[in-house]
Amino acid sequence: MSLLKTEVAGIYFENPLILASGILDENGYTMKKILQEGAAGVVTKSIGTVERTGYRPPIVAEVTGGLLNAVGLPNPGIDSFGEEIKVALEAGKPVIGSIFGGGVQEFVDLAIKMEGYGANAIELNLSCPHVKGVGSEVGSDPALVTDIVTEIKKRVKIPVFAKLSPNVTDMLEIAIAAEAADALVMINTVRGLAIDVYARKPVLSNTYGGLSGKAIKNIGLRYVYEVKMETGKEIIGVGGIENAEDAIEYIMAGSSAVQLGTVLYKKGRQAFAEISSGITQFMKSEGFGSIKEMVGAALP
Amino acid sequence: MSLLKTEVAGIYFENPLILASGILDENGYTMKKILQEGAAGVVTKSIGTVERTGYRPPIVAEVTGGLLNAVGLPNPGIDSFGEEIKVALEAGKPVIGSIFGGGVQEFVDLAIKMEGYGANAIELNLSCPHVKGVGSEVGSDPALVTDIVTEIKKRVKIPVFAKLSPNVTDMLEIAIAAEAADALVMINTVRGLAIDVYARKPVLSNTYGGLSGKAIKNIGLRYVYEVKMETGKEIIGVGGIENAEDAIEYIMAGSSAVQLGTVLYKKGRQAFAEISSGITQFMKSEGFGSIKEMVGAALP
Amino acid sequence: MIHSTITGIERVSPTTVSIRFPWEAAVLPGQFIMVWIPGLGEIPISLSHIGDIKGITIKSFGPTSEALTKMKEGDRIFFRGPYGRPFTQVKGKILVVGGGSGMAGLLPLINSDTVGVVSARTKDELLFVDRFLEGNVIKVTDDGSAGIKGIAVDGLKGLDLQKFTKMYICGPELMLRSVYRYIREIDVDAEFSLERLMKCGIGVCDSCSIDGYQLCRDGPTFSKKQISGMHEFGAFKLTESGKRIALPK
Amino acid sequence: MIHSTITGIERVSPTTVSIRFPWEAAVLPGQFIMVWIPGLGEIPISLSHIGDIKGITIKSFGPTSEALTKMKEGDRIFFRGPYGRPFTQVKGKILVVGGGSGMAGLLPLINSDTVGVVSARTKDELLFVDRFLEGNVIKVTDDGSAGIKGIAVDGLKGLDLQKFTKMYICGPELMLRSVYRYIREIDVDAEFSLERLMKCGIGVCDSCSIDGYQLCRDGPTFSKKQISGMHEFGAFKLTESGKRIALPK
Ligand SMILES: Cc1cc2nc3c(=O)[nH]c(=O)nc-3n(C[C@H](O)[C@H](O)[C@H](O)COP(=O)(O)OP(=O)(O)OC[C@H]3O[C@@H](n4cnc5c(N)ncnc54)[C@H](O)[C@@H]3O)c2cc1C
Ligand SMILES: Cc1cc2nc3c(=O)[nH]c(=O)nc-3n(C[C@H](O)[C@H](O)[C@H](O)COP(=O)(O)OP(=O)(O)OC[C@H]3O[C@@H](n4cnc5c(N)ncnc54)[C@H](O)[C@@H]3O)c2cc1C
Ligand SMILES: Cc1cc2nc3c(=O)[nH]c(=O)nc-3n(C[C@H](O)[C@H](O)[C@H](O)COP(=O)(O)O)c2cc1C
Ligand SMILES: Cc1cc2nc3c(=O)[nH]c(=O)nc-3n(C[C@H](O)[C@H](O)[C@H](O)COP(=O)(O)O)c2cc1C
Ligand code: FES
Ligand code: FES
Repeated sequence: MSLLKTEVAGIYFENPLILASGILDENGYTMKKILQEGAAGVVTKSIGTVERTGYRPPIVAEVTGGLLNAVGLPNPGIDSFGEEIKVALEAGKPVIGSIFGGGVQEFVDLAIKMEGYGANAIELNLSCPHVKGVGSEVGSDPALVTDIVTEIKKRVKIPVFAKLSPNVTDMLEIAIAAEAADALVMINTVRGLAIDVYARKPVLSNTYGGLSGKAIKNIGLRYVYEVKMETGKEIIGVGGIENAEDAIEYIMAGSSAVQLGTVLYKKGRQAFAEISSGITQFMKSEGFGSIKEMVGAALP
Repeated sequence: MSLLKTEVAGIYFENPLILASGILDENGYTMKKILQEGAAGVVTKSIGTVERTGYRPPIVAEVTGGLLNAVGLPNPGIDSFGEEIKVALEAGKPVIGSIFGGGVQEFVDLAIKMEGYGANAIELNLSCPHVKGVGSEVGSDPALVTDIVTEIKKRVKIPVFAKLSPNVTDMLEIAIAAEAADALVMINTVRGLAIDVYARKPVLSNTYGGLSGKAIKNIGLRYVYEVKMETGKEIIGVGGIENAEDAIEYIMAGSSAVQLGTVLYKKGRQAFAEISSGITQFMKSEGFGSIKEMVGAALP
Repeated sequence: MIHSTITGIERVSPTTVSIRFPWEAAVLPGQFIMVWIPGLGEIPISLSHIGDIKGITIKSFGPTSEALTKMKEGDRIFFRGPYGRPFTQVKGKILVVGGGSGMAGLLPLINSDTVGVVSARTKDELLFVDRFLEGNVIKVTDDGSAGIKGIAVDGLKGLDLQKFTKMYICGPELMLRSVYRYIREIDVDAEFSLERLMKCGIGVCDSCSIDGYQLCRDGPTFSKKQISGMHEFGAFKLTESGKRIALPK
Repeated sequence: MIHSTITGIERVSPTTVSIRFPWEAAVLPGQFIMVWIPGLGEIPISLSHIGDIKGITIKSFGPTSEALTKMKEGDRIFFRGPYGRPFTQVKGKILVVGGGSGMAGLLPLINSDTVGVVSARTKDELLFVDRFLEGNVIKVTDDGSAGIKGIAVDGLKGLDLQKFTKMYICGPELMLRSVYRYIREIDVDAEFSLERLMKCGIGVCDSCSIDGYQLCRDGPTFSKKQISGMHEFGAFKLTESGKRIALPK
């Protein structure tokens, strides 16, 4: 197992596989189980200030190469989330608290509360709708991203990860804006739509959704590679990782760890154990002595 | 067959399936054959001012759900392309000339020459690198898009289609900037990367490439739906169409016709005949009397 | 989405109908589908009929289930699935215990030898009692309008449970809890089909989870032994927002 | 990309080597792979050996093929495929006609009964002449250093072609053209393996097309009848940029 150990922003992970935000991470018992079954860490569902029920189902559509989801950020509100973190922490592995908000102060308040609950790091979900802009996301406004990240860094001691959205013209610009973050997480889902031609209607109740899974793997890889090359920052890669080779691609593109989401729909929770063992096999047969040696190996 | 007829900007197509730019459309004989075998129209490879050999192979990588390509816009230069158009036109169906350039004047000159060769419409490939901007594309600069489209419209009589790139924060803004175009073509490929973990290197000689095929279908649908809803413009949908249902999804999202590219790698040239017959079957069993009835049927 | 055309509708109680539609798919007892009413919603429903002409049996609780109960022959039905772990089937005599619409998912298990305890609020809502041979069914109603007045577990008290190779129980969680507590110490094998909020049906949203298990994937059927290890069973659930609430003791 | 490790290298002429590597895939005579040298390039190469230990035979023309000829046992080889329409195989006596490295793709067709016409610039470059039984091979060299002095078609002139069930021809397009013109009026079945610029290998880039057919998908093998209908065969080709140029008459 020690072959697989890695570190991000000083946090130790026994292997490079972390549960992605929004997948099986609303209930503390689920997170605990996933950690016990092989994940090296979990990111919680994105938590906001007030309780939200999210969109009514259909909230997911199975599409070729992945899922389209519009869950609508359901969450009990930060004040009701402490219990879940507590249960998840019983597994004795890192729990990363994901938060979302519409502005700087909201993000700061959420981060402080997450830290209070014992989260080992904060992940900023910057893909929520922009309160000021119309239709665009918080994560497409570089100045706002800088403000959020810088303010939070001043107010909490645990590491802060900024999760970037691919729905922008220039993610590199946003990555640079998030300079103060301890690490970057990329990518969130890509906006998409699915229509049922027999119903003659969009499938999701929210019409649009976020595309995840294999379909976005090569898009995520592109961003990790480009941002790693240009900024050198620590990166956690996410998007379409479904087997060991996918994870290794992300690592060689510059990720120090990766997150798994949609694969759980294909393979169930055992995806963690299966992919871990695949990475070990690869490292042994290809002569890699540590994850670190592989990080960015495909960069020029 | 007349069940399938459609029209875009006054151009008659015997069915809604058009060959997408860049796939099997460098050689006039290939375009002619594809038209004879069932395509209702073809778009030529994007042609520029001067001859370019393109990137050295590997120029394509087969990835899950599609292809990643970085062909590098090889083309003989507009002055050597007349012969190919002439041969393609022998099939007696619409030939759309795709052009790319770095600025307004270049686009205008290319359009005039394409019209001179007898092309039935011009398609503007706005996804090429921006001469002024660093790394960004012509198609991410709304003012430039407006200038290009408006100028060309003044100088040529045939319809002008603007092909939009999805690699932007807000495609709607660009669609509005392209107001003067007779129709919009969306989407071009999504930037991506593939790594071979055994070679520890990106696969494409150009490192980055454009993702096409099923992987981008739900992304393309989202843009077609959103832009149709907001602008009402005529749209030609493209991106990941591999069967009749995919084509119908695009039509119901608001496309008056669609283009096929990557499916040719999966199914060969017979994709046109196969998808046409699938659409006919669907229309008969679902009681649609014309393509027009289906256009935008899934819009609210 | 899969779609089919409704070939038959049968009213099985004042608030409940069975909808039949052709669908060529291998489905096992205990599995469910996510039924979509375009523009309205999507809900999990067990398959009550698993032959070539599949069937679901729906009780009207809210907007989506109500719309389903109003569908007509010839209408199109949209759904995805089948999902979930089926019941483990055994040779030998079995007992099914169904509360309210919970009987729907148990229907495919019933044969001429099966014994049933069927409970409901009132007589009219007792489902599928006619599917058991005369004398093989015990009725239980909240209001005493038929059979025993009481709750499902009261129907068990007159039976020698150890006679059965296996019990299958399906109904609201509080009913499952009382049955579980009653049979905990009795030497009888049992499988429970749980019901919780289900948003995705495919193991990603966590809305249906109980003690880390996803009902939609690892369940909805769980063995007595699995249930015995669960902290959340009959004790806590998460609401639509993910807020943890305690169930009535 | 697929990868394998080279288990054997054999020099078959001063400029040509065969590389052997294990690859479990069903490959038929006439098919090819796209071989990738990371950081350098990717080129189409016919499979000269189609058993469990596959093989390719490469002549050094430019940077990528040269790098291949310099590979060593134990090196890793990257490729994708197999691609292309294989030769149609027949029962009966066959004649293979190979020019230069064109012999590589014909190798899997050769058996003890096969007759061959092998041409090359010079004696040292005649490939695989030892694979034919004594007397079954006609050598042709440009410089007359072995066999007939002349071009491939000169090697055919002494043969009664109608004796053969089928002819298979592989080599540069101008050689194919001269053979085609020679056999056009002769009653003998023939299949040609064409060679054109190939950038994608999978039927999308149009660089390999001839009269609307993609060599990489519809070919590289074409029947005499197909060739007879082609305007571009032996007449025009497109360069790397897609510029149409006439071939020497
Ligand atoms: C695996 C599984 C299988 C199921 N199989 C069946 C089946 O075969 N037949 C069937 O009729 N139902 C079945 N259900 C329950 C069914 O999914 C719900 O009745 C349905 O989701 C209600 O949706 P709605 O939009 O109509 O009402 P909502 O607006 O979602 O609910 C209306 C009200 O009813 C309450 N409610 C919802 N469901 C229930 C319930 N089951 N019991 C008591 N109160 C409830 C809600 O809390 C709310 O107050 C099953 C559920 C699961 C998880
Ligand atoms: C279907 C197919 C099968 C092939 N099978 C084989 C094979 O089994 N063995 C083999 O050795 N080659 C084979 N070739 C040819 C091989 O692909 C080329 O030699 C190779 O692409 C040259 O690449 P390069 O990068 O080394 O040289 P480049 O830099 O691409 O070319 C160097 C120079 O050689 C010229 N040239 C390239 N190819 C040829 C050629 N075939 N004949 C004459 N001149 C050429 C070029 O025009 C250029 O001037 C095959 C080609 C095709 C299309
Ligand atoms: C059902 C679902 C819900 C998600 N919810 C969130 C969320 O709350 N916060 C967030 O940052 N990302 C969320 N995501 C995005 C994932 O964390 C991840 O970035 C994305 O799915 C790509 O990874 P994957 O392909 O492995 O799923 C969600 C994804 C899915 C599929
Ligand atoms: C090999 C290849 C080359 C392409 N070249 C061009 C091009 O020259 N100009 C252009 O506008 N689009 C080009 N495209 C994009 C396609 O026209 C199309 O927009 C995209 O591939 C999505 O459609 P598809 O999924 O059906 O392939 C190319 C795509 C591929 C796969
Ligand atoms: S319903 Fe979403 S995890 Fe089960
Ligand atoms: S090599 Fe690209 S089409 Fe044949």
